Order: sequence, then C-alpha cells, then structure tokens
Amino acid sequence: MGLPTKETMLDIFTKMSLLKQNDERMRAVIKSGRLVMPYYSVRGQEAIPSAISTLLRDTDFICTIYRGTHDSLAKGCPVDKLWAELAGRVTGTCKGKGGPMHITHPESGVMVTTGIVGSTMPIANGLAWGSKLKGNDAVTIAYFGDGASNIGAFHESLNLASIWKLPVIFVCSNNGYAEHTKTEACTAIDEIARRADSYSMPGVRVNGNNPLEMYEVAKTAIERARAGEGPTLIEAMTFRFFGHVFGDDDKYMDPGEKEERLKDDPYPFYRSFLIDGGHAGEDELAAIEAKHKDEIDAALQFALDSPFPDADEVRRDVYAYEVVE
Amino acid sequence: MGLPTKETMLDIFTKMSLLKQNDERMRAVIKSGRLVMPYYSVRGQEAIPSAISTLLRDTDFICTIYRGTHDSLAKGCPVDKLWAELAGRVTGTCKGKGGPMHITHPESGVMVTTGIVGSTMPIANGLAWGSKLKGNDAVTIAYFGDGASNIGAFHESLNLASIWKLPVIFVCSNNGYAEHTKTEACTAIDEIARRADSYSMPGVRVNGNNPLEMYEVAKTAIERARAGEGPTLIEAMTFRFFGHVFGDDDKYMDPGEKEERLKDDPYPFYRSFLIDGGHAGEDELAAIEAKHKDEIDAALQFALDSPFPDADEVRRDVYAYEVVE
Amino acid sequence: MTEKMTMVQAVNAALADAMEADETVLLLGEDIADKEGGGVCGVTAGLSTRFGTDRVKSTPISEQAIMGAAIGAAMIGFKPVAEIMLMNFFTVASDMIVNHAAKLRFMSGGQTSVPIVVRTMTGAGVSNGGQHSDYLEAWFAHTAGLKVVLPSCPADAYGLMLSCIDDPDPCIFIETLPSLFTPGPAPERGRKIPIGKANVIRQGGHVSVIAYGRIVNSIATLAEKLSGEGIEIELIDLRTISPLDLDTILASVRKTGAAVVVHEAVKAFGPGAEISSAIHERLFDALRAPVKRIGAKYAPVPFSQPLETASLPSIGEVEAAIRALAPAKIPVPA
Amino acid sequence: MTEKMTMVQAVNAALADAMEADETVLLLGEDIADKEGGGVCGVTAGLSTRFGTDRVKSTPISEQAIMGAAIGAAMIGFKPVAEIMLMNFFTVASDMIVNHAAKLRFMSGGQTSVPIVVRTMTGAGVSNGGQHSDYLEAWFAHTAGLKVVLPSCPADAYGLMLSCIDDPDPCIFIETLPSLFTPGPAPERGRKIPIGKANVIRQGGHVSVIAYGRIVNSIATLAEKLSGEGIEIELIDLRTISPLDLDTILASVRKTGAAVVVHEAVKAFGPGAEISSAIHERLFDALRAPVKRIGAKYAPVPFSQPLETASLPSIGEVEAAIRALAPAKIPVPA
Ligand SMILES: Cc1ncc(C[n+]2csc(CCOP(=O)(O)OP(=O)(O)O)c2C)c(N)n1
Ligand SMILES: Cc1ncc(C[n+]2csc(CCOP(=O)(O)OP(=O)(O)O)c2C)c(N)n1
Ligand SMILES: [Mg+2]
Ligand SMILES: [Mg+2]
Repeated sequence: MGLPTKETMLDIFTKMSLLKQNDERMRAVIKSGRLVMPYYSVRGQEAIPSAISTLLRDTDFICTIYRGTHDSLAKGCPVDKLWAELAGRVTGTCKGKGGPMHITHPESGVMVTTGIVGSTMPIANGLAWGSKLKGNDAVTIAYFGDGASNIGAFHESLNLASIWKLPVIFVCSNNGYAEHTKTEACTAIDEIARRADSYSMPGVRVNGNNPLEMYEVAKTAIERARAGEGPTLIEAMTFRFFGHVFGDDDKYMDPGEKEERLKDDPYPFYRSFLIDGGHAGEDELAAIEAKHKDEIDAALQFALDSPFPDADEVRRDVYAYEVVE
Repeated sequence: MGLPTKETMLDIFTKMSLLKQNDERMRAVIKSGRLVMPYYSVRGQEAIPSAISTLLRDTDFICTIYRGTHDSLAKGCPVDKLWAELAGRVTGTCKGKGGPMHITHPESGVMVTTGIVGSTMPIANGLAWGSKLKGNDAVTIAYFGDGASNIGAFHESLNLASIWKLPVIFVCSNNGYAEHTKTEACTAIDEIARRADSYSMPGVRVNGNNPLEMYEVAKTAIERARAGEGPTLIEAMTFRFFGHVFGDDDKYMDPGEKEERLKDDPYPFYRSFLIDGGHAGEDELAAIEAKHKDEIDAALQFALDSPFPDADEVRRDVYAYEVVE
Repeated sequence: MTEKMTMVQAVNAALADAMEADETVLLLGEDIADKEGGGVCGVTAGLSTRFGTDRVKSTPISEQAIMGAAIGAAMIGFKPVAEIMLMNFFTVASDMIVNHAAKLRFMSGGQTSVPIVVRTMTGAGVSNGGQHSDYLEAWFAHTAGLKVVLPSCPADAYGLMLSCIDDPDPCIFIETLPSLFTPGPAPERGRKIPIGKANVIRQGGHVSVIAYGRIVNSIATLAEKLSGEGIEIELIDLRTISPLDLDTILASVRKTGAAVVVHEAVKAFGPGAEISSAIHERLFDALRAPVKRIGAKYAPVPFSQPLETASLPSIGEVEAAIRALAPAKIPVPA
Repeated sequence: MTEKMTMVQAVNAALADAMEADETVLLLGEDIADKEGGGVCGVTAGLSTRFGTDRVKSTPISEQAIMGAAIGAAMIGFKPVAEIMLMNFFTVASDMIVNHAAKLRFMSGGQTSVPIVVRTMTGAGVSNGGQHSDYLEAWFAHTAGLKVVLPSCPADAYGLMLSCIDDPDPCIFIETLPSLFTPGPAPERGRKIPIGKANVIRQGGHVSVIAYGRIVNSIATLAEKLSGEGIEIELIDLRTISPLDLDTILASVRKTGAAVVVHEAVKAFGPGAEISSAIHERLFDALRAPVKRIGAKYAPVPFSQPLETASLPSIGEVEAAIRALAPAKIPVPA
C-alpha cells in the first residue's frame, strides 16, 4: 500500500480535526445546558468519513444516521448551518425542522440523515440508481452501524444493489455496540464484512481508526463503483468514545474495556504519524486546528444569534405548497 | 447414505401420494368451477414435506405459506377439513374464515399458514423459542420459497435463530421462480443455502425431488435442533409444475424449460425406485393410491355437503369474545 | 365516447403516456417487466418492451428496497412509480413511506422532495382472505406529507395517475382489485384529473352520499332507482382521500342537509370518521340528522364468500341509510 | 397514599409483579436485559437479574424478528411482552402485528390466539424530531383484532399493563416519552385496571372533555381553574383507545350536551375523528354544539423546540374550546 499524496493526507487530517473539535464543542455546549438535544457523539470514529470523503466529490451522495455529524461535516456540510440546525434555528441546514438526526445539505451531497436504524441503505440505492440512469459516475455512500447489519433493510438493500450493480458503498462503522448491546451478542457472524458473500459483493474489514488503511479500502470500493462494477461492503472497526447517546453511562461495558479501547484513538495516532513521518509540521497542524477552533466559535455564535423559525413553518414543507388547516 | 427403514420409505410415499392426488383433484375441481379461490399448486414439490414430516411428531410445529397444502397435509392436517376450508365451509379447519392461504390445524402442529412472503420465519422462531423454554425437544419447520430469501424477515429470523440457538429448521423450497421472476434475476447469490454462512448456521442444498436425499438432510437438521444445537437452513431444489397461481400461463419461462423440468417428477421417480428396488410392490402402492382417491372423494363430498358459516362468524374470533358493533 | 377500457388498461395507458412524455418517469416493482409477465394483473404489460428495462425494472421481493430505490431516485430528479403489489404488503415497507417519503421534505426544511407514486392493489370481494384485502388508506391519510388517491373507474384512474406522477409529493395510488377488469368509459388521452378535488357524479337535493372506490358505481345505480321514486341524491366521488376536498363536500351537505359516507375500509377509526366529524363540525346547524357512516365490519376480511360479503358494506345498507335521511316530504316529481 | 412513582417505575413494577405471579410472562426487546442497561429508559431494569435472561431477552435490532418471536411463543402458551422501542419503529414491524398478531385468531377460526403485549414509547415534546415522536394509535385502532392502551399516569400504567398481560388478545401499550419520568401517585400493587373502560377523572355538568395520555394531566389542572370560575367539566381519560368505551363517553355527553376531544396524535384522520363522529351519530339531538376536536397539526413533528410546541395541541386551545362550549348561563356556584 503506497501512501496517498501529501495533499490528501493533510486533507484527511483537516477533516479529522474539524470533526473531532466539533464533537468536543458540541458535548461541551450540551453539558453546559446551552443546547438541548439527543446527541450521538462521533468522537473516535472521525477517521472513517474523513478518509472516505477525500475521495468524494460534491456531486457524490451520502446517506447517514443519527450518529452522523462527522459524516456530514466531512462531506462538506457547512459548520455554521450545522450548528444552527442543532440549535433549532431557522438558519440551520433544515430551518431547524430536522435537528441532529436529520441533517440534510444537498449542496454538499448530504442527502438523508435518518433516525431509523437500517434506513440509509435502501435510499442510498435509489440515489445510486438515479446516478447510474443519468449516466454519470457519481457514487453514493450509505453509512450505518454494526447493529444495523441485523435489520431486514440491510439484507434487502445489499441484495438489490448487487443485482442492479449500483454505484453504492455500504460503510458499516463497527463500534462494537448497538446502543448497549455488544455486537457479538446480537450478530450471528464474527465478521460483518463476510455478509457480503450472501450478495456476491466484495466485503472488506478494515481498521477504521487508521485513516490510511481506511483510505485504501475506500479508494478501491469507490473506483469500483465509479467504473460501474457495483457495490462493496466495508466494515470499519472503530469505537465511540462517549457511548450511545451523550450522557449515557458505560456500565454495559466490561471493566477496563473502555480504557483499553480509548488508547486506540485515531486522532493523536494520525497526528503523530504525519509529524513523525515528516508529512507535516507541528505548526502546520496546529494552525489547522486553530482555524477550526475559530470556525466552530463562529458557528456557535452564528447559531445562538439566529432566530428560531416562525410558527408558520409547521405548515410549510409538509407538501410543496403550504398547508391550510 | 444408508436407506431409511422400509416403513419410513413407505410412509414418505404415502404422504407423496396423498399430496399429489390432492393437488390434482384441487386443480380439477377449480377448473370445473365448483370451487373458486386463488390456488397455489404444490404439484412437483411433494417430496419435500413428505420426507421432512416422517421425521416430525404431532407436537412439532410447522409454519407454511400460501403454497402450503402439501406441507399441511404431510404434517397431518385432515383432508376433509382442508377441503371444507378451501370450500369456505364452517366445517373447515378454520370455519372457512382462513381459506387456502391460512390453513391452521394446531392439533397436527400446523400453526400458521401465511400469505405474506417471509413471514413464516419470524413466527417459527417464536414457536421454537417457546418449545425451548418449555424444555421439550419439539422442533419447528419454517417453510418458504426462494423468493422469500430476499426479504428482510429472512435475514432477521436467521440471525435471531442462530444467536438464540433455536430448534428451528428453515426450509427454502427453491422452485426457480418467485411468481414470474427467475431466482437468479432477483437473488444475488447462486446458492441460497450459502446465505447460512452469514448466520454461522449450517446451510445445505439438496435435491428436493429426491425424497431420500431430502430425508437424510432433514434428519441431520432435525436431530441437531432436537439436541439443542440450533437451526439449519435447507435449500431444497424443486419445481412447481403449474406455475405461480393456478391458471397462470408460463410465458415467463424459457422455451423448453418447463418440459425439461417436468421430467424430473419426484412422484414417478420415487414410485419406480420403491418397486424397482424391491422396497414395495406395485399392488401395495396402488392400494395406497386408491385409498387416497377415496379419501379425497369423501373429503370433497364432505366439503360440498357442509354449510357455509353463519354471518355472525364475522363478529367471532376477532377477539376472544364476540364483538358487538 | 363509446370506447371502453378496464382499470388495468387505463393505468397502463397513463403510465405509458407519462413515460412517453417524460423520460424521468420510472417504474419498479415485483414482476412488472414483460419478461416477468408485465405485472401480476398486467397493469405494466408492454412497458418494459416499449421503454426498456432500465426504466421498467422488476425487483426482488424486497418492499423496503423497492421503496428506498424509488425515494432515492426521486430525490435527484426522477419520478418513480413503485408498485407494492398488494396494500397489505405496505406493512413491510411503511418505514420507507411514512418515516421517509412523507417526511423528508419537511425534515430537510424543503431542501429535498420525494415525488414518487406508490401503486398498490387491494380490496375484498375476491376471496383472497385476511392478508390480501385490506384498505389501509386511513393510515396514510393520517400521515402528514402523503397524498392518497383511490379512483372509482378506469377513466379516473387514468387522469389521477397522470396527476400523481406530476405531483411534487409522494402519492399513494390505490387500485381496486375486485373491479380491476371491469370495463368503463375510456379516458380522454392526456387529460389529467386534479388531486384533492372530488367529483360530483350526480347532483341532487335530498341526501349527499360521499364515497370512493368501486362502491361509487353501485351507488350510482342505486341513485337511478331512488330517483325513480323521487329521492334525489347528490353523489360525491372523493377520488382523493387526502387532502380531502372539504369544499365540495360541505357545499353539497349545505344544500341537502344530510349525508351518508361510504367506504370499504373498516368503519372503526376509518376515513369516514374524519369526513363525518368534519361535516358535523362545520354544518352542525344545517344537518337534519347526524351523518351516517357505512364501512366494513370490525373484523379481518374472511375467506368464505358469504362471510366476506357479510363483512363488507352492502348497497342495501346504503339504500336504507339514504331512505332514512331523505326529507320526510319529498316533492312529487314533475 | 402519598407514595410516588414514575411511569418507568410503575411499568417496571407491573412487569415484575406479572412475572412473579406467572412464569409464562416473558420480555423481549432491544437492550432490555440488565447487561444492556435494563432498557433505554430503564423500564425493564432489574428484571433479567431477578427472573433470568431466559425470560428477559435482549434482542438484535430486528423488529420483525422480535414480533415474530413474541407471536410464536404466545401461540403455545406464553405471554410475551415485546418492546418496540419507539412507536415509529412499528413501521418496520407492522406486518407481524397487523397481518399476523391481529388476525391469527380470526383466520384460524379461533384455533390459535396471540396474547402478546407490545410495549412502546413515543411522544413529541422532547425535541426528538420527526422520526421518533409520532402517535400512531389510530392505525392500530383501525386494525381489527388489536387493543390499544395509552395510560396517562404511572398508576394507570401499572394497572393497565397487568390487564394487557392477562388479556387473551394482542395489546399495544403506549408509554408517553415526555412524561416517563414524571412522578405520580403509586399504584396499589396487584390492582388491575380493566381494558376498554374509561376513567371519569372529574365529574362536571357543563362540558365533557375526552382525552388520553399525558395531556389529561394538564386538563385536570385546567379543570380546577375553570371550576373556580364556575365552569365544571367532566374529564374522561379514555385509558383505552380501542375498544372504545362509548358507554362512558355517551353517558357524559348526554349529561353535558357538549364535548371536546383532545389528543396529541395528528388531528386529521386521528382517533378524535372516530370519537367525534360516534358522539354525533348517537347524541345529535342532545348536543348544544358540534363536538370540538383538538390534535396535533398536520405536519411531521419538528425538531426546533418552539416549532415542536406549535405543532402540538396546546392547553390554551383546550381552554378556549371549553369556554366556547360552556353553557351561556352558568349557574352561580353556591
Ligand atoms: C428500526 C429501529 N430500531 C431501533 C432503533 C433504536 N436505536 C437507535 S440507535 C440504535 C443502535 C444502533 O446501533 P449501530 O447500528 O451499531 O449504530 P451506532 O449507534 O453504534 O453508531 C438503536 C437500537 C431505531 N432507531 N430504529
Ligand atoms: C411481502 C410480500 N410481497 C409480495 C407478495 C406477493 N407474492 C406472493 S407469492 C410471491 C412469490 C414468492 O416466491 P417464492 O418465495 O419463491 O415462493 P413460491 O411462490 O415460488 O413457492 C410474491 C411476490 C407477498 N405475498 N408478500
Ligand atoms: Mg454500533
Ligand atoms: Mg419460488
């Protein structure tokens, strides 16, 4: 495996920095009580969409889940609109109507964020089908978790994608848990990637905490999809540092498990890798991080300064026209 | 593979004879216009439940589908009550309320017949779970088709059965078609049995037109289930001689395909095998067949002589008590 | 216009005309392409041959995947018409329809939309039993963001299908299985029938009868008979269940002062409840008597034919209800 | 009785008492065992430790498999209480519930039965957004064969849960997410509350208010205030949506001559439509004015808190409706 270009490696880092700091700030703000919402922290899983998204164009699509701010930001969803959305403001991506579980930003290709486990996959197929019909080489990423690999929609979607040779990549972030249930307690196979065999589709397990391995695997899958050769299932092994929903305890984990897994933090690992390998200087990375800090400061301020949507918004966007009751 | 006992071999034949003749008569009666219903002929698939059912007890359960008269009869559902049900009479298994897609006869272990593709599997799991909790060694068979292996419930059910080590056997009758769609056109794997791998469960493909091979495979699976070792997926290769719903044309088949496949008729094959191998005499088999003819004559008469249910039945069995509107 | 057509032919014609006019119109569903017979009832027959199997796709038995494919393609500019073969199979696909198709426009603050049509067939009366006969339009009428259409005749099916395909929002299009092959006057090609607008089939001053689906036709026949006796009903075929055309309903009841609502869905918590309460709320003082609701019995649909009939609303019930509501003194017909 | 309990604790107690009394009672659902936290909101906390993981089983995220397991076990003598974590997830499991649990008794001619309870949580008001907040009880009330229960307070939740577990038919048991942790008077242990029987929370002669779920509590508070002004409402907490306790409703409206129906489900085609039309049909002449329905707006539930509030029925609306319906001349209180 050769390394990607320096530019790409920095691009991945830049995304990871944004995702990590954004998550940290989000948790801090929620903890302080300034914003109230169900928040599914993405801390620990940054490497996955960061690596993938450097391979994507604005015209490519993603569908992601409630635990998806990292996926959306990596794909290009603007930070300020994201914050405004999470603050329920009219300046948010969705005018405050969607919230953290429903971030949408078609301009950057963030098409669906869903709160229903398993539901990214069927819709991602549709986006991929449409792209294929248009004859362009856009690809669609369906993000989901290990727990979602046990629901019916997973099966139906992978089967259809394979038969229709759709340009879609199924990215399963295996963080070891579905809410509080261990993956092995609910999943009758050791390696979720092997479920791809049931659909005559390549299936690859990869260390999702290593951005470069992730990048390689994603590259192969995305190129395959762009070339019209069909879908791939990627199982990215990772961990969510802050449990299922922010505020949860971690009693369901084995003693010492969390401590052990926190050691495998993709962020410092990759940061050191870049510096130690001479791919980037400390100053350079610190500057990126500082830029993100400012960007997030500004985004939070933008969100809090923005107005809430007008009550009339309840009647709008139900249909294409306004509802009169 | 050793042969089963002579008694078992005759038992299988006896069931096959009943199933085949029953189907023939059913088609004749529908064709004549004496009964009107959607009928899903089972002709060609007799060997599967005949072999399996010789291994089952009254206390074992089956869940089957609209194409399921063979499964129910093989399990012991009385012929006369079946006919009465299909004729919509109050003397039917279900007082005429269920009809051909919903044959139920708990006394013989026929627990559910469903018209919804994929739905035998989740409920079979429940019956198997209950049996396991009771600490008896009853097993449950979930019958379904090749097409059903693409629906979500298949995936969820096999996963759960494996994790819970349920005494259930998933029997997929692969007759090459889901309605008018070829299996390979909608199923992204050559061998459905291999989907068992996704659930760490044994998966076996078998010639479902050979009752003895079918018997062997079923025996292993049933013994495994009774011993508490968990579920098995069996893919029984077969063909339905009369299309999806009786009355269909067969334009969706390749030219010559049907003719070719009709040659592989389990009934004459097995009949000859028994006689040629000296396992049974022509007279003996003819006597069994004649008995079934009489039994079916009587069943048809019983059905036609029986009254229709009273209109009050609409209010009964909705709840445990009668509905007053 | 004496040409006749069945609902199968009419929907087929609408799909063909829409596909001809707009290449973003796509069809998908189980067995719908010609290789697979052109649909179990032939509604899509000939279309894959004519428009290609890229645009007319047979699918696996995977209702969630079918709906997801339709939704995703719709979000990027296509107009998919997805078939869920029978309405009871919505129960395996309703997440996609209710949580996604219906809500994505709203939840995205208007950034995305899902202009799909979901075609489905249903209806008791053909001994299909409990799992193949339910009318579930009330579920979808209760789901904000969906439109629900249920034509009573081939010509309406044609015109409403054209409108559904054109509509920017997800539409549920329900075909009545028992009358799928009943011929009726052929539609005028290209003529759309608006969604959300009821059809006053017959004008009359004595009792408003509000119905939809195949039973409208039996009521039209009944109306003739009653007219002979001097009872003039105003027969309203809703065509669309949601959004409900209250204007037309209210205008009629304001005139007649009495209403009967009829559908083949189960009466309890059925669409008739909404219609009846909406009328009472707005025309309480104009009503001579309470609105009468007629629907199917509170039971699964039985297989046995006499029982199945007993579970359905009968035209006799409708007649009795109308007679009971007709003004005591009917002016003698001239 | 001054002891207090939350709905979480009350349902937990009911499950524990039922499991203690009857070893055929089983629990299954995502994360429900103690190893997995005893349920996302703690409703099943402690039960797997006490009764063993054979009887309290955490499941994969597989709602169809969950419901199927419950149905099958119920058919052979068990009484499973299955959790579908949130009501919107019924959309992936409704085949099992609607086509099977609800119909197997009927379609088998009474040979089999499905005595399950499906526990679920829902409710807007906690900024969970469009896919986690819907009240879909109307769907299940429209489905013959199901019973639908929605308690307004911890004590009712306890008594109704005991009855649901005992009931020979499938029951949908809906817990209100926004008031799950609100304390209320503790139930009397072992005391069942019958299904299908409404609770007259407060007697009054002026206006009947028919409601269910957490909003009942706000209406009770409002009733105090109005009483101070001489307006006496009769407050009926339905407890059960289906089968509906029409006797209690009608007896009240016969007395008051006016009714307001309130729920948090979407108003259009909602449960209130059935209640309103049923009242009009039977008490048309006894009514001073049409029944007033109050429900959620026709929209998905918005995330943004002010919008979410705007989409829900407000107590102000209820108050205005009651005032509008109160008799013009209220007798001066003694
Ligand atoms: C159909 C459905 N069932 C249950 C839930 C509740 N739920 C939300 S997240 C979740 C766990 C999902 O686990 P996984 O797929 O591994 O994703 P992760 O949260 O670990 O990222 C569950 C059960 C849901 N949202 N949708
Ligand atoms: C959920 C669902 N979708 C679609 C159907 C319509 N349908 C009935 S049978 C059938 C084909 C099933 O094929 P297969 O599983 O191979 O069984 P076979 O009929 O060949 O025995 C279909 C699509 C259904 N009954 N249920
Ligand atoms: Mg996970
Ligand atoms: Mg088949």
